[in-house]
Amino acid sequence: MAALLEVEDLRVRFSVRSGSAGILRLGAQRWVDAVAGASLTVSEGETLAVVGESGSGKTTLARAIAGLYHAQEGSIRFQGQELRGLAEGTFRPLRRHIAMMFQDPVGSLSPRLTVKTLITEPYKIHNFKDRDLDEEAIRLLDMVGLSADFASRYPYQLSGGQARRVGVARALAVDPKLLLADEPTAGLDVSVQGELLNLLGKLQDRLGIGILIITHNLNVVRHVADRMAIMYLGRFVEEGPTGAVFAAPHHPYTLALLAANPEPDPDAQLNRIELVGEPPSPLDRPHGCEFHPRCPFAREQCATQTPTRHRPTADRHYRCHWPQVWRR
Amino acid sequence: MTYKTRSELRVILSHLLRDPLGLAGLAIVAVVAFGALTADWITPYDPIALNIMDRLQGPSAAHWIGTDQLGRDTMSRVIMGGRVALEVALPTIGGALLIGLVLGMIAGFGPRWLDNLIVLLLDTVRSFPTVMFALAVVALVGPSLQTVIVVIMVTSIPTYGRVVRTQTLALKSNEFILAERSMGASTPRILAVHMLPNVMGPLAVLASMDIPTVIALEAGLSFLGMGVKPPTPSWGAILNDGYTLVRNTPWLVIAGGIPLIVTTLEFTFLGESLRDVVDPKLRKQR
Amino acid sequence: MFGYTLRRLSLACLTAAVAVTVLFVIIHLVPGDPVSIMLGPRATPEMKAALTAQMGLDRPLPVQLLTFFANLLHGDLGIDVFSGRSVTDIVLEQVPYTLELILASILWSATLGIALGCYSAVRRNTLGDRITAVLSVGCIAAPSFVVALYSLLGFAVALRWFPAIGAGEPGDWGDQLNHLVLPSFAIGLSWVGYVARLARASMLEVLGEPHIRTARAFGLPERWITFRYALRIAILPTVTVIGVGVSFLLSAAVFTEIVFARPGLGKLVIDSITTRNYPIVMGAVLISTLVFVLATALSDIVNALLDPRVKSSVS
Amino acid sequence: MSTREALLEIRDLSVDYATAQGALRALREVSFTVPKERIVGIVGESGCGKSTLIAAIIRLLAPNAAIRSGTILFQGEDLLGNTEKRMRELRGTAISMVFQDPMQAHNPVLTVGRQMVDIQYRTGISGAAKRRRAAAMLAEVGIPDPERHLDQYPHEFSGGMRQRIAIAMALMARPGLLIADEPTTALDATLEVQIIHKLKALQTEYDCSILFISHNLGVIAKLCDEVVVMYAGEVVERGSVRSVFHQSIHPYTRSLLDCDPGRIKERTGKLPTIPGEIPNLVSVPPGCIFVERCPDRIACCQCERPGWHEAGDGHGGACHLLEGP
Repeated sequence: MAALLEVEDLRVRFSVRSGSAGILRLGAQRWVDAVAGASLTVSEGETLAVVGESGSGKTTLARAIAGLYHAQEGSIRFQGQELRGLAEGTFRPLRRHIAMMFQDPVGSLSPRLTVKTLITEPYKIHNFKDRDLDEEAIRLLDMVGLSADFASRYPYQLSGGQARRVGVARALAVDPKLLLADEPTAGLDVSVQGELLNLLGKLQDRLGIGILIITHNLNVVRHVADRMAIMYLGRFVEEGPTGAVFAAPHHPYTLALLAANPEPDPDAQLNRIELVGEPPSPLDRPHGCEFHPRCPFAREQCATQTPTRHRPTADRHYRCHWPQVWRR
Repeated sequence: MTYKTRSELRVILSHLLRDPLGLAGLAIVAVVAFGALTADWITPYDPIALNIMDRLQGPSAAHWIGTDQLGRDTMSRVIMGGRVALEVALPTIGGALLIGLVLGMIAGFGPRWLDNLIVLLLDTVRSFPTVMFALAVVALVGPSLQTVIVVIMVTSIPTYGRVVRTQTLALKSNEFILAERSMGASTPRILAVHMLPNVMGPLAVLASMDIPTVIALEAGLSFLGMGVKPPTPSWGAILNDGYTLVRNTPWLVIAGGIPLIVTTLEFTFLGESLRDVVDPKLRKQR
Repeated sequence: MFGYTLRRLSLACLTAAVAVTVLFVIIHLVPGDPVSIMLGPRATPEMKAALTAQMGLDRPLPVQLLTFFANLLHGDLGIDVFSGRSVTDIVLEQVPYTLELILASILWSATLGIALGCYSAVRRNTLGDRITAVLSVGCIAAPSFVVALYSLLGFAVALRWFPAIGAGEPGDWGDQLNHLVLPSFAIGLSWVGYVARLARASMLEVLGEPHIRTARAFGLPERWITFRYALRIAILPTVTVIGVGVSFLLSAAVFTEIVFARPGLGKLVIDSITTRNYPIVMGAVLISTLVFVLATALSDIVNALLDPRVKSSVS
Repeated sequence: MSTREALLEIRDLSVDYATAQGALRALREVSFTVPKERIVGIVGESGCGKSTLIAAIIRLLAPNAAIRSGTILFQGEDLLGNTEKRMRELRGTAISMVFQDPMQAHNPVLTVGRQMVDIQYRTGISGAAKRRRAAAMLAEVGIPDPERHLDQYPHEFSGGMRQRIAIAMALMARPGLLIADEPTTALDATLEVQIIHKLKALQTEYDCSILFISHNLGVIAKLCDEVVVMYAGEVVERGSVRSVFHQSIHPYTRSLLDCDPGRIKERTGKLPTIPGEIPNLVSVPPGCIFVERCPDRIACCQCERPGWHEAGDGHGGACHLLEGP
């Protein structure tokens, strides 16, 4: 499989100012690395899940790939072409190949446009003059399993699940090659989120697109992702094939996340591992291994030395001084 | 469930018709607008024709609300005054709204330094007390309709500019705008198709609430003799005539004041009612 | 907090400096020549030239602006050609009258407005709320100079309850207060409505916030919830608006001072326009601009004092 | 259910909301019991009436809500018949609440200490003593250096910390019943575990009952002793957690458990779902409320509302399929 998207050592930095921004900026300016050197690849027809908790930088990563945030360092290659630092004018034609879905199903739809206008907007933006928009609208709605009479509705007349489907229809309108999906199941009930995941899977089989899913929900990851990467404080601490990571996590944080994901079974036995404290702020990164203040297995070395990337097999890696193979 | 998609205008109209105060506002505003449009035909006398023989007459069948110290028919002057009020209010607010819209959008969507610059400029102009500033300009160029329009317009721009900027900034980081950008929509397209419709609602409300303020300002300046030039009839000028002659002709003070108060009141009611429709928070509940 | 105050004040200085510059430039761009205005239609070219030179108007604009600023820093706005007194002195003499009028108006109207707003919010959708709403809107719409005129005719001329003109005997507090009643009523009336509407809206918003539900779930007395828990937050936007509203009140004060023949900045400006005394007009506009800039800065600082979220974002 | 003494007993509670379209029947004949010193979970998806239910228990319903029928007995006292004054006495002392969004649950302009002192206004102790108790309570929920934290404002704490503060405040008066409304939904998974463990530990220590509302089946399974399953304003099944999760008797419960991807260990391209949507509660259909989405429906489900059927040991459900032959 050819690599569709290759991200290397990406760094996205925001300036944080104490005090309200104004013309007189007497407050001290500080920089925070929301994404601090992240690398990943997505191949055609493959799904990669980026898993992390709030503040881990996963949304920033997706938005930087989509060119919505400026990345200071590293590279983003799409089909071999460097995207980072591309002028908006050069980037624009490429955008039809990279579709993005946002967290809020209803809020990511322009509120004063009808569903038909919304899903056929990509044709107008990318100048597909030969298309019959009415026909396309019906085709797209059918593709995501909505009836044609949804075309005249406004976003506020849609349920979360329906709005999500409209979002998928719009994202796939101009046949993108890569789909960036930021928390695609956020705000959906369990009974509905399956529908969306099934739909995404079906469309991926049919269209062969690469998907990057950003999520905090490990249950979702298991069913949609070929590979998964765990993000902590803007860096990946572990990556590997989904099945292998679930079966035998190497990094204690991965293990903690898996343990923190209770199954709906009162008798289920878990490798109980509970983290202490809360995630540190990226403004104030711990020394050594950044996870050590919360790690139940931390030793002296962890506080001083930054762990390097280990590759036990060709398709896995992790950053930990004391990796253990946890059998679940 | 079936959804009827009604046009925005019909939603607003049907709301206004159900709200008694909004309806009253709409009616009076219509009357004033009608009077202003047809003033040339419906005024019983020439509002500026002098007729010293008939000066300071009380209400009668010939002159319903009497005449002033120069014998001009007060009724005709009041009707014409409505036209002057709107002649000042509409271009003033239209201009301020347009300039404010452009500046606010540039500030909200443009680079940080431009935003800072525009905000500083708006804050500066906002800090001129309107009437004081108007008086300073009038002192230089003399009173006239144009002066009043330009001065009030300039001092009104910051209000609109700031509202548009705040709205634009809030919308800019909204997911639907990010979604448009990720699809490759150009900045002009985002501004025109996605920002403008969402900014216009609150702006229209602000403008309709501003009309009474501007009408009152014009009348106030004319009352001071710093607004429209005599003999142009303005409600403020009629009030001033009445003020100086209050002992002989109390009807003049009433004739100038009542239409002014009623008009500003009804415009305000209309604006309040409009806000109830446009305000998204209230709208969700319906 | 200290840092915030300092920053806000320096921003105010910057705004004031830019405002003065813009004002200066606008005035010079406007067609119309202060010298001709001051001298009147019968002035000879020699007289004009002399006055132009005396006022420094023959020099290039940037130089004029710099001189102007240099003088301004010393509090020097020039010498009044008619009385020979310093313009600054003449203007500053009038400032207390206008300030006391504005403060009195704010005081009574904001107090009443906030009280009405709270009442309306707590008793929302009752008859009392609706009546308050209609009255507030009515108040907002009433142009202040018409209110001034009608209250002068009604309460001073016809009923003789209050004095009609002037600011009262200097030194006689009771008399001065008596003279303040009608003018501050005229200025404050529309402000009452405005503040009431605003206070009601923000109070309703705060009362709908989750933390109020928390307070109720702990059984706190409703009176505490209204005043200690909700009003403290709801008052913040009102404070900001009052700061910005000083501009509006300054405008209203001009009309009111004329109607009641009260000394003050407004009356000074109008009198100076009639006597073609242009430097005084400029001086008064300038001072009132500075008053306004200071007022907004003050309201922001008060806001920061009342809202810990602002403070901590600074420190 | 269990044979323990009931602390809270809800019988046939029905609540309507007045809407422009007509009365929305948000809760219909809801009945269940919270026994003393037990944790009862309420599980259901959006629109099932969880929030209305707890608002009805503490009598803080929205102004357009009306209680149509039912009784809520708390320690034998009928809450619905109580005066507002009596309710206020109970709130925060006998019944307290922890809310969903920790970021907005506290007053932003008052210090945490002030808010914790305020809620003790009914106790006759001195201000300094109230403060000491507040600090002790913060220490109890695992907040280090409580004395200093009392003088901080809510925005200076992280989400997890604020939820701990909320729990400290709720338990301060040693209430008999703690109602927790999705207290961990807004938190990250690793923090969720911490809070769940803390709640369980405190429940044993304080001997209180907890009514725990959640849409997360996993959390309910870990924390609760008993569970009430709600769908579209009705209780469809209730019983001990073990029997409900292992031997569900209502098709909705089964479907809901099937949908949870956490249950399915193998990767599948076809996750189970519950097709269809919640019925419009303004015009409640005459038959079973779940019929339109039910995989096992039979003829009588369309027209007749199912009655309650006990399956033994306090486990029961509302389904026609449970009727004997």
